[in-house]
Amino acid sequence: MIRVQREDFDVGAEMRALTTGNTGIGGLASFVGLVRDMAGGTGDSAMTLEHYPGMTERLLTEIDEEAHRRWPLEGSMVIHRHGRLEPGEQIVMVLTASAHRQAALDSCAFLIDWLKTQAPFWKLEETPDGASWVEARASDDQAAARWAKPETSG
Amino acid sequence: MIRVQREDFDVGAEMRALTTGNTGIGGLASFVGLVRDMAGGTGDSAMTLEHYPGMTERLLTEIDEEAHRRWPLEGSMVIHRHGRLEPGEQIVMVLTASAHRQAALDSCAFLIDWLKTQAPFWKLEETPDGASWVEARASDDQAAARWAKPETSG
Amino acid sequence: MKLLYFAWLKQKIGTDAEEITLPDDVNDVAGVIAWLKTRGDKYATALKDDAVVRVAVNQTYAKPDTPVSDGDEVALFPPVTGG
Amino acid sequence: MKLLYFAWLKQKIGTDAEEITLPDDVNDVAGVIAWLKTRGDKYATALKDDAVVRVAVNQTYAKPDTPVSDGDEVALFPPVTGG
Repeated sequence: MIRVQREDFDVGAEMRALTTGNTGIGGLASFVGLVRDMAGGTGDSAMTLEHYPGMTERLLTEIDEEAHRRWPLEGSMVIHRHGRLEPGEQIVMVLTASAHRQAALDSCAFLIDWLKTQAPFWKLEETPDGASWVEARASDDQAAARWAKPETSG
Repeated sequence: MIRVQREDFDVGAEMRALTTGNTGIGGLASFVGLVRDMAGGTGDSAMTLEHYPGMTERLLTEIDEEAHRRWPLEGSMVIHRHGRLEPGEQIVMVLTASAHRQAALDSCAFLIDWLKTQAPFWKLEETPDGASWVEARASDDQAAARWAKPETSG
Repeated sequence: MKLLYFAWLKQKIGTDAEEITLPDDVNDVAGVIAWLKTRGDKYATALKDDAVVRVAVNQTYAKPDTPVSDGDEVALFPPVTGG
Repeated sequence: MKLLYFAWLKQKIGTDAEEITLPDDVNDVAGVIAWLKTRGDKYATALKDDAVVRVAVNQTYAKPDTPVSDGDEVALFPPVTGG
């Protein structure tokens, strides 16, 4: 399941919602992305995430389904926020649950690598010199490329 | 930090304790191990984790410190329960926080691989045929061996 | 056709969405971009470096030769920077 | 010397801890195990397959030739099965 929302989320509550009543789950992996203070505590590190409503949900649903095809998952939850976020705020959460830990860990890393590099969001960073759009990074593409299946990459 | 305890734990509260006030954290990875129902819903899958009080804490502290040496972590928390646990209950939790996601993900996987294979616990499983001690598995040793540094393995 | 712009493309063009009527000879993504560049300085400047412009047609990533027609939703945006 | 037993070693030997006085000629881990086997059927049975017996001296993993003396805490247990 996926959600794209302005509001914050409660990781503990999402974990309980995913695992309660399913005793087939042996491992629950998660990743939470937070806004880092890049300005050394001056508070000038807020950012705004813009997205493409509709397309974002479609692509997140597709990658979530892809994770379920690649790994034997008992459940998953992806939440991504948009709008203005300040240092320390939660941006994104991935939860993956499986009978065994390796599937949970690997699918969680797969999803967050995709989300941090391929998800249709654009980041506007506030700095002391004004706001500027973040450029896509080649290293992020490489992290996501690790997961490409040879037969489907292109 | 590490804790070995009989009581359950609250992952969300532990996450907040680790991240609150530290805006140098960009990524928080976690893994929670749960008791899986191996008996198909008959409820006969409780288990008891026995440990060596004192040595367990020492070894968990050592591996936590090793993770901090290998990765640039902003914080970590390992909690491991002992005693009798029923299907669906939480057994173990690893949290790792770093500026960047890869360090958080990798150190979390490192710690949980070690905990699930090398941590000094012995598992007594309850089955319809009575209680039996779980044997160590070779596949677990292999998972932990992936992390061995060539110069320090022995 | 509904056109959507995101991030700095939105800022440079000065709007986030507009309804346009395609000229008869424009029938693919490359054609839409070439035609937009003729619509004024803001478009020309925003789309100057079209190697960094990504396009989605009806919310699916498109290539220069992806066909488009009047009922489509066509979005132009920079490479995504993730979450 | 304080001896501790865990998991099925504890069950087979029938106790989780005991205080013993080492014979003078026992001064390493292998010696302790060999001596324990002479203390009765329960010990002999529990320690029969000593390839699967792990030993810690003062809460640190030990080898057969690790030295031991009377003030030590020596723990015997099966291979750990993790959490």
